[in-house]
Amino acid sequence: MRTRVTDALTAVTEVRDGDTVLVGGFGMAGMPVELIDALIEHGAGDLTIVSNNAGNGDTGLAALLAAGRVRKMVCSFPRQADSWVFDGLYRAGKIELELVPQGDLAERMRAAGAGIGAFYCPTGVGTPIAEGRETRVIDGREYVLAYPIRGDVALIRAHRADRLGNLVYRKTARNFGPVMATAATLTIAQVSEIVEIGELDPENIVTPSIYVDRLVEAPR
Amino acid sequence: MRTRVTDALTAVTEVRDGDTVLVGGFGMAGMPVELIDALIEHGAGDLTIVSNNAGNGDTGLAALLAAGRVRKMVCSFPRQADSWVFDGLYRAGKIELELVPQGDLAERMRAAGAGIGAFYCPTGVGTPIAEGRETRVIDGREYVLAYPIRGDVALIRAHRADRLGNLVYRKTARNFGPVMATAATLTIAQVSEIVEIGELDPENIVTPSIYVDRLVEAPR
Amino acid sequence: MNQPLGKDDLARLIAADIPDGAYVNLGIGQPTSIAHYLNPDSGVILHTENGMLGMGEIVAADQADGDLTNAGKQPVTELPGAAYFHHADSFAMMRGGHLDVCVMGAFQVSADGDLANWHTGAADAIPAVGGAMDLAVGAKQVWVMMTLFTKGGEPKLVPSCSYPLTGKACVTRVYTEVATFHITPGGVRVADTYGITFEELAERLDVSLIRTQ
Amino acid sequence: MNQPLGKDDLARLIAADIPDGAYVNLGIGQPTSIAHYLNPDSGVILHTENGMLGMGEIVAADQADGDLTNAGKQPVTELPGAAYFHHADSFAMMRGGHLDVCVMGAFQVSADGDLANWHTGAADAIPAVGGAMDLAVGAKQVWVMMTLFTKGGEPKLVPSCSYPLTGKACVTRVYTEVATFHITPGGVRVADTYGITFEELAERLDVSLIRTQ
Repeated sequence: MRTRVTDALTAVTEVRDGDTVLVGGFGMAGMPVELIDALIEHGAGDLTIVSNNAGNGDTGLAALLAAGRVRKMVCSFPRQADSWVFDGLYRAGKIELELVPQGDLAERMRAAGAGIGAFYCPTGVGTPIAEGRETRVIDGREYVLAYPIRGDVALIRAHRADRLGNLVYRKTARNFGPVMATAATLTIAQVSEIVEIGELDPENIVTPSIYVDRLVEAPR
Repeated sequence: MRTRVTDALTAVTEVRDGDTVLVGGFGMAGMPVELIDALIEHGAGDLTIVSNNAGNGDTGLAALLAAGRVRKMVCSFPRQADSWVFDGLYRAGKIELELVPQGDLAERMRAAGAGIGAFYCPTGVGTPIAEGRETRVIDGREYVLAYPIRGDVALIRAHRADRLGNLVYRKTARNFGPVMATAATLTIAQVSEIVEIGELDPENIVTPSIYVDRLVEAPR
Repeated sequence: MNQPLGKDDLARLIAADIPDGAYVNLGIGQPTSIAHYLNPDSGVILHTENGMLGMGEIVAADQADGDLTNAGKQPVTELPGAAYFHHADSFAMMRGGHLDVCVMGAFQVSADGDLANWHTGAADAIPAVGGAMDLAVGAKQVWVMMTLFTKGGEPKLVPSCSYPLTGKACVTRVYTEVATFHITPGGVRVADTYGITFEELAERLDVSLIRTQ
Repeated sequence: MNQPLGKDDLARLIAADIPDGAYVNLGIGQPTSIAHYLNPDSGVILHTENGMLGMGEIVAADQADGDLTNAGKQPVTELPGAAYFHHADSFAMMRGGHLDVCVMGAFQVSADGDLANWHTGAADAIPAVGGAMDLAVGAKQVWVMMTLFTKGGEPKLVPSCSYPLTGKACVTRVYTEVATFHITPGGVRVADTYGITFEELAERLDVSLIRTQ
C-alpha cells in the first residue's frame, strides 16, 4: 500500500510495547538516529531490538538502551570501544543478548522478507553458535538450520527517496537497510532528501517503494 | 581473480562436454546471443542448460538446441508461441525437460551463489512439483526443501561493464543475469560496451566484478 | 435483468475492485488487459515478475524496446517511479507476501480456493509453469479471472480440481462473465451475478454457494 | 641468522603473498595493516563485509565520511571501480566462496586448521562475533596473522583449541613473527622461520611440524 510521508513522531506511533524492531546501521553509518529519538519520545518499551551492534556512544540506539526501553538485543557485535551503555546494562543483568553471526543476521532477515521458511547455513558449524540446533550434511558439507528473523517494525536510514518511497543509499551506510525493509510488517525510512517521482533512475533504485510504509525527511 | 576481456570464441573455450550452463535471458531480453553463437562454434555438447525458457525462434538458445548440443533443459516455461525448436525435440524424445517454477529457479541459483545448502520454499506445496520431495511444516505453514542449482559456466548479457568486470544491466533484460553470475564456476558476460574503470558509479553496480571471469564486448 | 459481462467489462470490473495504492501483478493472457482500465489516479503500481515495479502499457512493435517486456514478453513502457530488480529479488518480493493482489487465469478453481492453471495433464502437452506457483503462494490476495464454463459447458469452479494444482487454498476471489465469487473460510459466496440468477448458478455448479444478503 | 619479524614486516610479508588480482577481506585489528603494503599494480581488490568491494586506505578524522567505513568502523576511501552492496549480498559473497583470501587475527589455531578468534570463554566477557564465522566458512583461503605465543609464552598454534571455535578446519596458513605455517591435509608445514630454528620451534610447540625441504 501507498507509502505515507510524515514526521518522525507520527511515523513511530504504531510501535507497541513488546515489538521486535529492526534497526539499521553498522555502527553509526546508516543508523536512523532521528527515528530512534522519536521512538524514545513515543515511549514504547519492552522491545526486542535486532541490529548489528548494540549502540555506540550515547546517541541513537545507545540512547534507546539508556532509556530502559529494550528487553533484548539480537546482534552480531555488541562489544565495541564505545558500547558502554550496553556493556553496563549487560553486566548488571538488565538486558538479554542473543548473539547471531553477522551473515546469519542478514540472511535470516532476507529469508523473512523472501518467504523462505528456513535454510541450511554453513556458518558456525562446530562452534557454540550451532549448539542445540539442527544440522544436516548436504553434498558432504555440514550445515546448521537457520530460521527467519521478522520485525514488527524496521527503522532504517537511506540517502534519498522519491515520494513513492523508492530508496537509494549512500556508500557503506547502505548495509542492513535494504534487507530490513523487506523483513518487517511496518518499514519506516528516514532519508536526507525526498525528491519528486521520476527523479531517481529506475535502474538505480536499491529499495523499491513496495517495502517502505512511512517516509521521514531528516536533512543532514 | 581478475576478469579477462576477450572475444566470444576465446571466452567459451573452457566449456566442456557434459557441462551445466546457465543461460541468461527472459525470452530474448538479456539473452547472450553472441556467446551462444560462439558456444555453437566451439562445439561442446551433451550440455544441461538452465534458463527460464527453452529458446525463442531460431536464434540464441534455440539455435543451440537445433544444433543438437543440449541433453537436458532445466527451465520454468518451455512452451511458447515461438518455441518450435524445443517443442520438436521434446516430442521426438530427443531432449530431457526438468520443469522448475520460475522463483525456485532464481532462488536455487541464488542459494548456490550464496553458500546456502538448501532452503524450505512454500512454492509448489500440494502440486506435482512437490511430489517425492521432502516437506516440513514451519510455524504452521508447509514448505518443500529446495537445493541449489550450480553451473559450471554462466553465459549472461549485461548492458555496460568497466574493465574490472563490474556490470550494469538495462531495464528488464537484467532478469537472471545477476543471479546466474553468482552461481557458476566460470561466468562469461557479454556487454554492449566496455568503459574505463571509474566510469560506472559504485552506487549503481548491479553485478560486482568478483562474479565476472570473462568479459566480451558485443556492440548492438 | 443484467447481461453476462464481455471480456472488457470483466477487466473493467476487476480494475475497479483493486484498492488504491495497491501493488499488483497481472498474469499473462486475459488479466493483462486489466491494466488498461486502472484509473491513473489510483496509485496502483504494477509488478512484472521479470523484474520491475511501475510497469506501464503494452506498446506497438514500432515503439518496442526489446529490453523492456512484461511477463508475457510483450513490449511495455516504464512509468515514472519505476524500479528494476533481478529475478531473485523479484520472486522474493512475490514469495515474501509483499504484493497486495495478483490476478491470474485458471483452468479450474476449487471451492477451497485451490488453483489449477498451468497444466491440463494431457499426455502430449508440454508443461510450463513460469511464475504462477510463486504468485499463488505469495500474493496477499489471489484473484482469478476466467470464464465460468469451458467451451464444452463444464464448470471451472469445482468441488475439487481434476487438473494438476498450481497452489492450494490460495484463491480468494473468482471473477467470471456471469458471477463474482468470494472464497471465504465459510464457503463460496456469490458477490454478484451478471445475466444469471443465483438459482441458475447454483444448479449449474457442483459447489455449495452462499447468497450475499 | 635472520630476526623475528616486526608487525610491519609481517604485514608486508603477507601482502607480498597475496596473488595478483585476488579479492581479499582483511579482518579488523592487525590484518587491516596489510592493505598499506599491497602493490597498487597488483590488482588486489579489498572487500569489506559492511558492503563494499574496492575499499581504499584508512583516512584521518578530518577527511572522514561517516557513511564510508571499514568493518572496524574506521573511515576509509573508495577506489575507482568500487561497488557497494547491502549486507545480505555482502555475506552471500563471503559465504558463497567468492573471496580468494581472508586474513584474520586469532586467539588460537589448531593443527587441523580450526580457528578460535571471537571469544575467550571468560565468564565476564561480552561475546562478539561479527562476520568472523562467515569468513571462516566462506573464503577460499583463510589466513591467520598472529603472534605465535601469548604474552605469557603459551603457544597459540595448538593440537586442539581450548577457546570456543569460530570455524572448523578452515585455516590454510598461519603467519607469525617467528614462522609461517601452511596447514595441509598432510600436516602443519613450516614454510619459513624468522629468528628461530625449526628445532627450537618444534620444541616450543605441541604440534607435529613438517620441515620444508
